[in-house]
Amino acid sequence: MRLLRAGITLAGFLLIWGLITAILGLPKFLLPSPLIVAEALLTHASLIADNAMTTAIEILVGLILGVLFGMVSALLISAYRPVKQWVFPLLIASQAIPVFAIAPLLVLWLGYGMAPKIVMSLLIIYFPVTVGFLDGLNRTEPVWLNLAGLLQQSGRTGRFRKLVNLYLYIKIPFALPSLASGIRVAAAIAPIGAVVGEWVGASSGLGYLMLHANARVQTDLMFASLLVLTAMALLIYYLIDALLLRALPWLSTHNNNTTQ
Amino acid sequence: MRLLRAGITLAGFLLIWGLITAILGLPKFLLPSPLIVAEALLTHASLIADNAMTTAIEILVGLILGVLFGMVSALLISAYRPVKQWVFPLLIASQAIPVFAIAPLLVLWLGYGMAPKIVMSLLIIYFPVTVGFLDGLNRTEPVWLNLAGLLQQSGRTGRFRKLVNLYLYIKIPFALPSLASGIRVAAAIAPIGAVVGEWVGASSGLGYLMLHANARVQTDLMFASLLVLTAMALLIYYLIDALLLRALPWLSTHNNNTTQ
Amino acid sequence: AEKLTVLLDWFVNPDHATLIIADEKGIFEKHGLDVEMIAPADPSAPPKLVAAGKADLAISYQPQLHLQVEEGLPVKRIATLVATPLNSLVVLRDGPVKTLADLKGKKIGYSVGGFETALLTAMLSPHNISADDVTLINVNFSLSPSLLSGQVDAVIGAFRNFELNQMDIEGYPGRAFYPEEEGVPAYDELIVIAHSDKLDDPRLKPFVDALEEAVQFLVNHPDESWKLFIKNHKELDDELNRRAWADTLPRFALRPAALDVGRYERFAAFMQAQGLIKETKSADSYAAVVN
Amino acid sequence: MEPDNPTYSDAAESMPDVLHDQGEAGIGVDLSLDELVFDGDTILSDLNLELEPGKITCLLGPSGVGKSSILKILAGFIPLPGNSRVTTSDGKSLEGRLSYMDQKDLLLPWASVFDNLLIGNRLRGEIPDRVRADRLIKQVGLEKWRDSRPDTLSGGMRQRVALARTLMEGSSILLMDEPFSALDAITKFRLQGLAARLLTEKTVLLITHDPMEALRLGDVIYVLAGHPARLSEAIRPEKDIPRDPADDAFSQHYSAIMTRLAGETEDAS
Amino acid sequence: MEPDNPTYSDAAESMPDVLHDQGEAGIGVDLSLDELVFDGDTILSDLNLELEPGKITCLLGPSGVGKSSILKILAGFIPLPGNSRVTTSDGKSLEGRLSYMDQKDLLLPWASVFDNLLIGNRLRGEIPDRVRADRLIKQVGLEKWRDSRPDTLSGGMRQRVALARTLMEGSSILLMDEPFSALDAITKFRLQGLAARLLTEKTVLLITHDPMEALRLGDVIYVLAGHPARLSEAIRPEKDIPRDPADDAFSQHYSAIMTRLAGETEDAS
Ligand SMILES: Nc1ncnc2c1ncn2[C@@H]1O[C@H](COP(=O)(O)OP(=O)(O)OP(=O)(O)O)[C@@H](O)[C@H]1O
Ligand SMILES: Nc1ncnc2c1ncn2[C@@H]1O[C@H](COP(=O)(O)OP(=O)(O)OP(=O)(O)O)[C@@H](O)[C@H]1O
Ligand SMILES: [Mg+2]
Ligand SMILES: [Mg+2]
Repeated sequence: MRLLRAGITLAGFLLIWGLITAILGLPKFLLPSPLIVAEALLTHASLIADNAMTTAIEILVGLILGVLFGMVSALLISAYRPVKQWVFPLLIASQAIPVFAIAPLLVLWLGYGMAPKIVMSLLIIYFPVTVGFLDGLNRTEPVWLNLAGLLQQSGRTGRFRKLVNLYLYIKIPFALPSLASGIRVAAAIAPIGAVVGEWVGASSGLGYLMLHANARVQTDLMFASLLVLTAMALLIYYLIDALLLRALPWLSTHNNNTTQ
Repeated sequence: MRLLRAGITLAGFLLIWGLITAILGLPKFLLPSPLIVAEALLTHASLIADNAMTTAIEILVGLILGVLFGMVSALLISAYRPVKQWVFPLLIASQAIPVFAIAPLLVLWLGYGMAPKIVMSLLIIYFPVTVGFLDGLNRTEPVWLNLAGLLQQSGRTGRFRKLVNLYLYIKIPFALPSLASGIRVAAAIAPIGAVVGEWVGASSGLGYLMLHANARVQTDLMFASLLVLTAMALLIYYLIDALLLRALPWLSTHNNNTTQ
Repeated sequence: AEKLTVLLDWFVNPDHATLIIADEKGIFEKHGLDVEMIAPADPSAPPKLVAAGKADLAISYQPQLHLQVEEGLPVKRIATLVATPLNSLVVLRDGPVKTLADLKGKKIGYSVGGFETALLTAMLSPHNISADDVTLINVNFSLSPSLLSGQVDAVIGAFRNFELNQMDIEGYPGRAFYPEEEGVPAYDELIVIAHSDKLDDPRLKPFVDALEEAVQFLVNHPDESWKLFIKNHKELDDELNRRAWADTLPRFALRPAALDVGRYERFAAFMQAQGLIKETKSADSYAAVVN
Repeated sequence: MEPDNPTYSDAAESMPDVLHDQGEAGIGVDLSLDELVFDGDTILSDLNLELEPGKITCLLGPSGVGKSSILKILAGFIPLPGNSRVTTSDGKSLEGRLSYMDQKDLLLPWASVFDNLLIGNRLRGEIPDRVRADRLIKQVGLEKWRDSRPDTLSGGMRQRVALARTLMEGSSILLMDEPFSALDAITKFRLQGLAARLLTEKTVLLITHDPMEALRLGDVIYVLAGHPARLSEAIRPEKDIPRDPADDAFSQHYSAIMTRLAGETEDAS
Repeated sequence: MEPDNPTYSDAAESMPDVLHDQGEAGIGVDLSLDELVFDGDTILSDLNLELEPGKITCLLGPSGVGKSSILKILAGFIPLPGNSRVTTSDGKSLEGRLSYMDQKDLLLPWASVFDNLLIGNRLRGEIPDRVRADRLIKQVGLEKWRDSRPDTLSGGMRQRVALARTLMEGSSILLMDEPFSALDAITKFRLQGLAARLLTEKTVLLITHDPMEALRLGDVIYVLAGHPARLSEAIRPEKDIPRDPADDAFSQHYSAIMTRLAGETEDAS
């Protein structure tokens, strides 16, 4: 059912796109018609597939690391006020840095391999996760903190262990919906994260292929790559969405119509 | 107090930056020392100020429109299932499109004025707002929906008016914290949104200035612009954060230590 | 073989024919070199990385070189790949602009800040048009689209071997005004630069020798060279690149190592006159001959 | 909110106790439930509950037996199970004639007491009946907290707000789930009196755990017990409500209720 | 969670009713409160409350008078106002010796009944006492719902989980805010009995609105009333708990409580 709907959306989208190119008579290098793009997709199938592979790996690594780093950052920031006060502004500042401004630095320090790409896509992916999770962690209702604090008073373990348990059993579960929200945003922007990462310098990947095609005005190849990238974006988003819904069953109550 | 801390963070950051350039002996064209950048900041003060003005306006317009559009999108998507099913995938797909791929199209349709920049930054800014708000709207607890539905049964107004009231008095207030979370992410990425918008084509703005300086190997000017951009990013983030905290007073209960 | 890293200025295209042929034909290998070519997404990054010692060589442009040296980058040209300007000011052939004088009050797009705007000013000043008489727009990624869509009336920075062909193929033929015919001194478009403190690197001489051998093969066997060129770059095998290839052939430097001292000093003086650099230097501050 | 109105309290005092409600006379409601199953467990089966028009029906029963579920079925929150029916004495649908008070207070956390009372008006797009709201706030003893947010109220005060909100609606049929459970004996007594006055002519289903409350307010009293739960026979105390449950006349009713509760509790939990 | 253990229920049955709790004998607690002000309104002033060691102290009072606030002050949720002190009979701090049951049930929405009982163990990093948890779940009559999430339980069932969680801790001092308010008479009676058994030797402060409950369980009974609220003199019914409140001997206590509640309610609301 969902797949069918996705197919219809896709078809409608292609139709509108085809109509635009046909009616407006746009030249191929501005907006190639779907047919031309399909042709390019077939002609360059293996090229695109190879590059898509690279990007897929970057997206996955970027997402996994981004979510992990984001969660760790949010936990550290929420648990240690000083971290929030001193380090958080740097994180926000990092969001305003255009890739070309620090690309030479990244290459200098990390070389031309995967590393600088991952760092760049990390910077982009992990921020929504951090902010989402952090917001959730900070919103734990005080009654729960009071109660948990009281329950912990009689414990014999150390302060740190108690803090860990407080997060594990109270704060993190309450923050999961917000985290899920952040991960959703991250999943949607992960592909562009990987592409931006490839701008640091790459020799493969869809972003590389697109830049390349763009530089050499192979608009058909560019749009073919873009199409594949977009398909990957959708796939990843809905995959992660489905995973999140499974992971947080007590939130999906609103799907059936029975009550609390 | 907050300002003092911001000042100290800034000072520490500058110190580390200075140390990096000094100890690693990084050449000026890779990472100019804070002193050199400060000098460039002074020399080019009026140039930077002029361009910062443009970017500031773009950020503001982008943010306002992005938040508005994001909210409207989320409302439409949540209120009308078909919109969610057919249009939402397009929104996600839009997140995967690199700017250079559609820059020519944007230019073709919108020219080189403010419009394409605003559209680009919109695309970037509005997504976290949409997803955040949408998640919040979808998470309204069923008891509340049940209760509201019952309260509305005896009303004599039309279906549409009732739907509006349901959102106005129940769903939206409950979703505000999630919206706030989304707006926070949007505020942090708004500056890069504006800069990316300027890449489509511009004759002023900090992004333009940075590209320009980068091409002319004026690394000092580039970093000076970057510094100003970052400062703007921080300013905007904390301003919006403060605004949000004021706007949602019943959420800040966790700041004082009294209970529920 | 000795490893040597070369950062290209941009993705592989016919302008890089000399390098690609040298590689594909095994000429580098013959000279004991194992050359790795890396394409960046930002043409201004490679010189910085060479200056920082992160790569051995980079492909850049002569006008950029003057700016780099002015800003203190320790780099020097050691070879030339394309010995004439490729840059040009392009308008639509059937458009209202017939001469440069018609550009008064028009919008002009460019993609790289700094040099291109200066180039334009120099080309326009004989026609009594100053920078204030035209609107300059940085169109970044989309030179020809901006022209074709009518958002600008002319673009500077279009490559005569490339954008002109592209517009022609699409059915919107363009007209080019060549800087070197409009009062701008001729310059080397594509050059190889190295770190100025490492000019005695023993790998440089074999590299330049290999380029010379490659360019000779290139002009002697253009069709065979084309086949070699696309052998590992299938995505370049299209009408546009074929035409660009043909148009680029006569522009390759046949003596890559040779240095025209006058050309560098002349151009430095031009740059200074345009206010792009503060002081001119002797040619050997910009370029060297390796041996 | 409202401009300071010096005459407001006088105005409220001089008004009749029962403000203009829906003009309908009592409506009888009949629920005939085939079975209610949660997660494979049959909670209720083969149950027939009749709410007499204009009467207060009290429902008692052990914890977890299914009282609230019945209320939610009537309110439409749990979809009517197959083969089950809700019929009314006038043949019209229940829609728009019901008020419901949940076991939890369900106050809007961002809204003041006053605004919580007006939420029904607002949701329906009507002009808020501020006078009625102020009067009800006064009647439940919360005029000092009129502009306070729920998180600054005590549990009992929140329950009183929820009660006031339910009475605010003026519906002909009221479903109330333990409306006085968080109140002290005296406040409870006063509010039971208030409810009895405001609910004359209304058809009410009231869940309670307090047999005294049932005896004081209930025209008809049912005990729900067993697994799956069944309704006891109706207990119909004499006299008009509100009664004095301490009255010796009711002690046999009291022990009847207790016996029925006790007899079945052992099975239920 | 736990592996299926066929011998579990037998094991639980054969165990003594009171499992190993903190070994301390009852600890006396003395709260001397200067004044408690919320938003400029003085709720409590000049109040001295003594919890006798090993006894159950019941606190009654009109809705919104400040009972829960006293509990929260003792639990440390409301910071001790200036010039106020909490002292214990053994001079040591209260820290780590308190259990608290809120007026709301405060169950973790994602955790099963069983996991909600173990949350204390888990938070303290101890090995979860599954046997004790299972035993308490059985004692409050919820073994069938051991693995259910709170949102599938009825209000009274949730309250019983919260009660079980509080008893789970085995602390020497217990603060309980209306622990039986959502239960029917019979279940309430059984659980009061359970509490009385499990709470022997413990120092307990129990808030209730039910004078019968206070008479059944309270060694000492206080009524809090007035504005700002003051404590009545202590009422100390004879006999050991749990008592039978229907006993005629207590009727004068009952009316004493009601008089104090009634006398002051008029002022309070
Ligand atoms: N966080 C708070 N902020 C402001 N006022 C509060 C707060 N908490 C309680 N109050 C006020 O303190 C008073 C006492 O509240 P408390 O919860 O102690 O009452 P209570 O005796 O437990 O009542 P109930 O029997 O209804 O639970 C009330 O008037 C309430 O409005
Ligand atoms: N959403 C649900 N999902 C699964 N089971 C539910 C759900 N709601 C209620 N139940 C079950 O239905 C039974 C009856 O619940 P209900 O809330 O009707 O009890 P009640 O009679 O109101 O009890 P109380 O007096 O404790 O409020 C309980 O066993 C409960 O576990
Ligand atoms: Mg119930
Ligand atoms: Mg209370």
